Amino acid sequence: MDLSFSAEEQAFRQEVRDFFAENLPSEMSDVVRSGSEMTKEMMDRYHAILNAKGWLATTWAPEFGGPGWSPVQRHIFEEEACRAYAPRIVPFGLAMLGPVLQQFGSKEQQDHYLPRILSGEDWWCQGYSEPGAGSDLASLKTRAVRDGDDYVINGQKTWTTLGQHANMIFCLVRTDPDVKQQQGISFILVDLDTPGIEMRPIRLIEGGHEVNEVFFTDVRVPAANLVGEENMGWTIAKFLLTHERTNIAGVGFSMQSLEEVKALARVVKRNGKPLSEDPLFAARIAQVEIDLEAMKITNLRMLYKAQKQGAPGPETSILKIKGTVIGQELKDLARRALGPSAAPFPGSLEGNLSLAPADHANDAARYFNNRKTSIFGGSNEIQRNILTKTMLEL
Amino acid sequence: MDLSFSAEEQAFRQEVRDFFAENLPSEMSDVVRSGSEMTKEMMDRYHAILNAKGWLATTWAPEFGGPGWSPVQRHIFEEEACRAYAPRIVPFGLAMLGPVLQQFGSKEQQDHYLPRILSGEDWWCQGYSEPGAGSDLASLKTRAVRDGDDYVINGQKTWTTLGQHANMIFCLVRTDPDVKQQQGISFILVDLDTPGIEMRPIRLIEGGHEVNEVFFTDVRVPAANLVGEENMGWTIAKFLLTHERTNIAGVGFSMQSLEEVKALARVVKRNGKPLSEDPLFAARIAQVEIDLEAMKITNLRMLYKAQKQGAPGPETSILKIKGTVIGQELKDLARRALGPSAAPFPGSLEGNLSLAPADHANDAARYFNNRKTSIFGGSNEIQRNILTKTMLEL
Amino acid sequence: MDFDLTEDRQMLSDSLTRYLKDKYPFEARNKVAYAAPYHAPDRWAELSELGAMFALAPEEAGGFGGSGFDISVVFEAMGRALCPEPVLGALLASRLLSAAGADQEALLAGTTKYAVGLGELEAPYALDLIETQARPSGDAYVLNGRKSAVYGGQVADIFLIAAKLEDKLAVFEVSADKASVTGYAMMDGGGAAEVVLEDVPAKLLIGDAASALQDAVNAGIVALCSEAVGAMDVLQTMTVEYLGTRKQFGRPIGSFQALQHRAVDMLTEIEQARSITIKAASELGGPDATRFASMAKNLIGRAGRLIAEESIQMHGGIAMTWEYPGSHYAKRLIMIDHQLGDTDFHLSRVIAA
Amino acid sequence: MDFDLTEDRQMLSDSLTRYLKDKYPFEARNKVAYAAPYHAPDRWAELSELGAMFALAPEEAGGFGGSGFDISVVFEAMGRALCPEPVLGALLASRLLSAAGADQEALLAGTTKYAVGLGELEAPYALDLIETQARPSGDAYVLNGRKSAVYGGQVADIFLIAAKLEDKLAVFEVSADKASVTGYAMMDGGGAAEVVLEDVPAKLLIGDAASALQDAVNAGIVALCSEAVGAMDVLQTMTVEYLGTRKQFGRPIGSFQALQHRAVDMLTEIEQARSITIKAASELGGPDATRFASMAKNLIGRAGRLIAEESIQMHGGIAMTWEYPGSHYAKRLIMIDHQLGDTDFHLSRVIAA
Repeated sequence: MDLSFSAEEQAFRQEVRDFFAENLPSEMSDVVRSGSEMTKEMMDRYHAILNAKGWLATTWAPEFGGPGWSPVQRHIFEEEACRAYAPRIVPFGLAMLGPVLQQFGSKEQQDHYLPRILSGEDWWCQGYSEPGAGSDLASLKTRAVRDGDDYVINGQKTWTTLGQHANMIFCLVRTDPDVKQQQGISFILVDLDTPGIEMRPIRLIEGGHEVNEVFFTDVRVPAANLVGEENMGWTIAKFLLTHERTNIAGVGFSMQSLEEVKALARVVKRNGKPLSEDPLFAARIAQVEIDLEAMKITNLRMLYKAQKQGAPGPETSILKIKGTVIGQELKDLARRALGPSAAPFPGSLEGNLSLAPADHANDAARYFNNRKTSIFGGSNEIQRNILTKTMLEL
Repeated sequence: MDLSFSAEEQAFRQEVRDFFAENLPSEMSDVVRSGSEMTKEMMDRYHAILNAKGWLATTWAPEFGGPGWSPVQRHIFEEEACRAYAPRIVPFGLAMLGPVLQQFGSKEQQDHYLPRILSGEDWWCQGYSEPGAGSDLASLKTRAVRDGDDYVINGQKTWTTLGQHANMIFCLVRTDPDVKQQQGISFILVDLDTPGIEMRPIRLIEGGHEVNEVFFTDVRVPAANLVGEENMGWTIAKFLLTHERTNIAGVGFSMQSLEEVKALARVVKRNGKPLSEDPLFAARIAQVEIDLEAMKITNLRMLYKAQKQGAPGPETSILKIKGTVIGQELKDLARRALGPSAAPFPGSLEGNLSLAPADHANDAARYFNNRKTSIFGGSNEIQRNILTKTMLEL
Repeated sequence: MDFDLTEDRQMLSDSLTRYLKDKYPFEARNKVAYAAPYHAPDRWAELSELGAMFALAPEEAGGFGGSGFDISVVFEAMGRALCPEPVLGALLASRLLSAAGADQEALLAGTTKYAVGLGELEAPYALDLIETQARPSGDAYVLNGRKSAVYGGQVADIFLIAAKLEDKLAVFEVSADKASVTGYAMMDGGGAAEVVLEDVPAKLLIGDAASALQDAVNAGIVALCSEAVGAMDVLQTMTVEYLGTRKQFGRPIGSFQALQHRAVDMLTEIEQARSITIKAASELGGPDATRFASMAKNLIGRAGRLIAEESIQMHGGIAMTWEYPGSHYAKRLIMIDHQLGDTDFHLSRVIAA
Repeated sequence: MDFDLTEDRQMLSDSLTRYLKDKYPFEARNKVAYAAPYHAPDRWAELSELGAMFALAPEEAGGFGGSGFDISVVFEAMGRALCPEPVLGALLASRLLSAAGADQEALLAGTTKYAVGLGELEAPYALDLIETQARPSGDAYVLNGRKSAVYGGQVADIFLIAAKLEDKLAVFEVSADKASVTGYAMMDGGGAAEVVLEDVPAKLLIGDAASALQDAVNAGIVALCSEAVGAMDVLQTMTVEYLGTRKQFGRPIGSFQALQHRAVDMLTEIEQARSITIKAASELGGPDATRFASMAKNLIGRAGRLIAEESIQMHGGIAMTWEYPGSHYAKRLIMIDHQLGDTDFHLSRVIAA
């Protein structure tokens, strides 16, 4: 048992910390801090900063341009990125498609697409969920029918995050309707400029535009855009799910939130004293702080195990469940701390009066938006089902 | 909308209150207050006190010796009994079998048994649950086979509360194994002196003896002891369940517990101050006090509805769930309030030192014993299933 | 003991419910709720005609109600429809005008809009920490201070302002055009305002107003709790309907027991919320009004969060969208906890009492 | 970073686990746990031979361990077996003797039993409120006061007593036969004692003992948390097994999703409990030891209650019986919250830090 990081790991942490201190533009961390929306231009610029350092594609193999980091190094990088209030990397090309292509893609696909992800030429989005296929992803209905050298795609995808910025989408499509659900699915790459595709915004509960619906009507996609074999899409989806699980606990983000809530509670007044001195509110903060301290160790334990075993196990579902609960609790505390000052709908305040302390005008919106975390990426109910089968064996 | 009791009801409350003040021996309320066990002699004596006043069988029709009270009067009586720290009436003969015999019993059964319940000649216990039939009561296996003028009973009952004091037991038995489970069950009365019956104590988690197992080996019971028709036991069981639901919320007991916890928190010291001034503990008390205030009204609302409709509806399951949760929370607070003084196993303290304030030496034991309330009488999970079907219609 | 509405109240409830359903279908509601002035002036007059405001005041003040149960009926209907009209401000003002024995015909008739300035940035909930100052000036007074989250303040004609006059808490009447008013839409729709008072002329309404203000807050709490109960009922119905129709893995998700049991827990808390609201309504105006108002607001805060969060979770993605009505009910339930004292504030008051 | 046990600790864990399984089968355990002297003298010597006590002290004090992880290994094994032996008292004493640089061979060898008097009736957890008084008397001292819930006190040969010496907190050695000792069985088995000191002669062990006492408490907390984790693991296994085998309505109750999801939540909290215990163990002796000990004890208190209550509920009646081992694990988990500071006490300390 030894919870400390090695000298090398500590040196690496310092290197990352210095890098962010020197290279992260303050207008980016300001946006992160205030919870407002990133522009596409800003995201592209942030990606370019990391790419110049060779730190953009943290999970890629070195031969494709990854930094060759261990899981622990990636963990340290994530922690430091959060500490610096760096933006989140847009994961669809970098964290999701990249590893898929490296594992399942053809040489041509790798040569063509991977560099374009790093350079920012392609902005990818994800075509997985459908209106009738959410938790039950395998029931997806979007059809791809082989026709000569093309597939013809018809159907609808939804919850496509940041699709409004994307020029490419990777999709799960049904290529064989006559076999067991999981066996008739393929993974295919689609240029969003192809005729027959329409993208419509979905406005979220708090008013933001972050996700989209994508409609496919007789969309012709070259068969060369298939990744892997026809009907092996489910295998790829499961591989991707495992990859998505790095940093699933969101510990770094929760540490950010905790610091923000503590700072907020020190400036907000309640009953003539700072809210941080209110025994009930202080207890709420301390409670979640303790849970987060435990979660840090739970996260490291599973990271350690994954590093030993080569891949994360089903127990990472614990990280998803508890990690989102902690994150949501912290957003809840920020919202509560503001009291009536949380009321204004963002952007509606006429004039230049502000109710909330700096960087907290969006806290209610962030609370509502954050409810998504226990729903997407396999809802917490699905995670409990997984744990029931794998860990409890019931 | 009017939450107040009528002048008649208020006068009735005063009458009950005066009655307890004048007639309840203080040694009985002392035992209730301290949470120690009632002796059989004491219970018999308490029943006799109520019987002399005509207030023993509160749910019985006047022609059988009941006081002819409305549900609201019964509610007031229960509240006042709790307020006076009166013992709980042993329900098996009075609240359970009595109404069953009045509804389903023969004239002979009524004439014979009902007076003996009032007089205390018979002490009844209940033979419902079996080791394999708890929540799923209808799967019970104890067999009763007709043989001439007798039934011959073989099988095992369990969780028979206060069976050690009883001379009679009413049982659900299987009389037809070849039909749908619910249809082959009968309700039968058995004298515990009949050869072939063995009662064994079950020791509970906290060390007390409150429930028993009852074994039946070739026990011959006169067919005249059948209540109602053969195979109509399930109908009777359901009728009885509805009757059992009066006072299911346990509001009076929770009000007792709340007062006890508040008093305890005022005398226990923590951090140099009374525990009642500790903001976290005070918040815990206030929280459950609020829930209890709401529960009082929820209880009255359902009482009102039951009075209008003639019978309680499925929503009384809400009373069971929330009522037990509140009661358990209060027992939990008492246990917590004691800190290390909750540690001694009752009766084990050598000498005459006491750790806990008067009447609180059994608080940890009471906390553990009280866990039963969310399990018995249809576990809270079963209540949720009932509400799912009846109220949510899912 | 009687848990049924009187015939009159039942009629008011029915006609309001019908009216709101008719005039505030979901998309129309959102349009009104989020575009300045964050309410519909035409509807305001109609609501008054239907008696919504008259029900808030007792007969001696020109109304036909004014009890806790009258307030409940109006606001529960508003909650069911997510009605964004600034009736809360009217209620608070009506209580103060009644306490002052002042005329409130224009308020009840809907021709003059009132809003009440209570909380301040550093004293959002506790009346005894109010710092806005009043001082005599000739025959009248001038006020200095800032009132935060003044509900309905974005369209008010007259503000009633709680301010310190020497060592007492008093209530003043201020013409809206004399104050600096910054309106905004609320997170959950409807409007409020920040009201900045710099040497603003004011008329004294109540000189020693501590108990009148507390009564107004108590009435406001009964209103908000009733609104919450109305919104909870609708959201629960929507959730249970969704559970019954949405299919995943080849079956309605409502057939999954884990969701069933959680839906039952929602039901249980809604019944508790309804109960404590009835209790607070019945005590309004009496000696224990403040205590039971605090109990109610605390329970509503907890239950509201549970119902909002669980309904979103059980719906899944759809409840995260602006388009789905349920998301707006969930928002309202959460944001009610930010009005007139939150879960913790009221818990502390129950403890201190 | 390494989350595996060292080979030595793994061996100790294995041998202790084997030994306790062998010597404390469930019925034998209960017999020992609830009949005076509430432990088995023979087992005590054997535990020492196995190294259970030597693992608690560092090499310089004659042991072979003494770190947080050593303590964890011993107590986790005890927790799995619900071992009622008074090792906690030995641990607390060993920390104090180490701090004093005093000889502790007899303690580690199991030939002399020590217990530590810390809490008092009116100051059960907070060291700074201790009121037991010491005053000089000739070459030595005399003590007056009463120590409550002295774990293992019912069989101790020597007490180490925390007492005020003028304005400082000091630790004294008291021969058990000089004090008035009232032993009892604990709710969850094992023994403790009330120790009344009336002009009892005492030997000064540490003159300025505040930090040594806090270190002993921190070590005790690591021990109790580890014991809890061991007990949780067993209880969770029992519960899941029961869910898989108990049938109602024609199917294993573990096929009901509502129970499955709750069992998963138990699993989650156990992993969190394990994590915070590892953290507290790793910090023991360091500058943040007290803070992380408090965090651990708070989380263990909450998780322990959840696991105990949920395991009882999911078992149904059987877990309410004395005969079923699970009920005793549940009792232990609840009662651990009554030792060395409960959920709320430690939360307050985290807030105050």
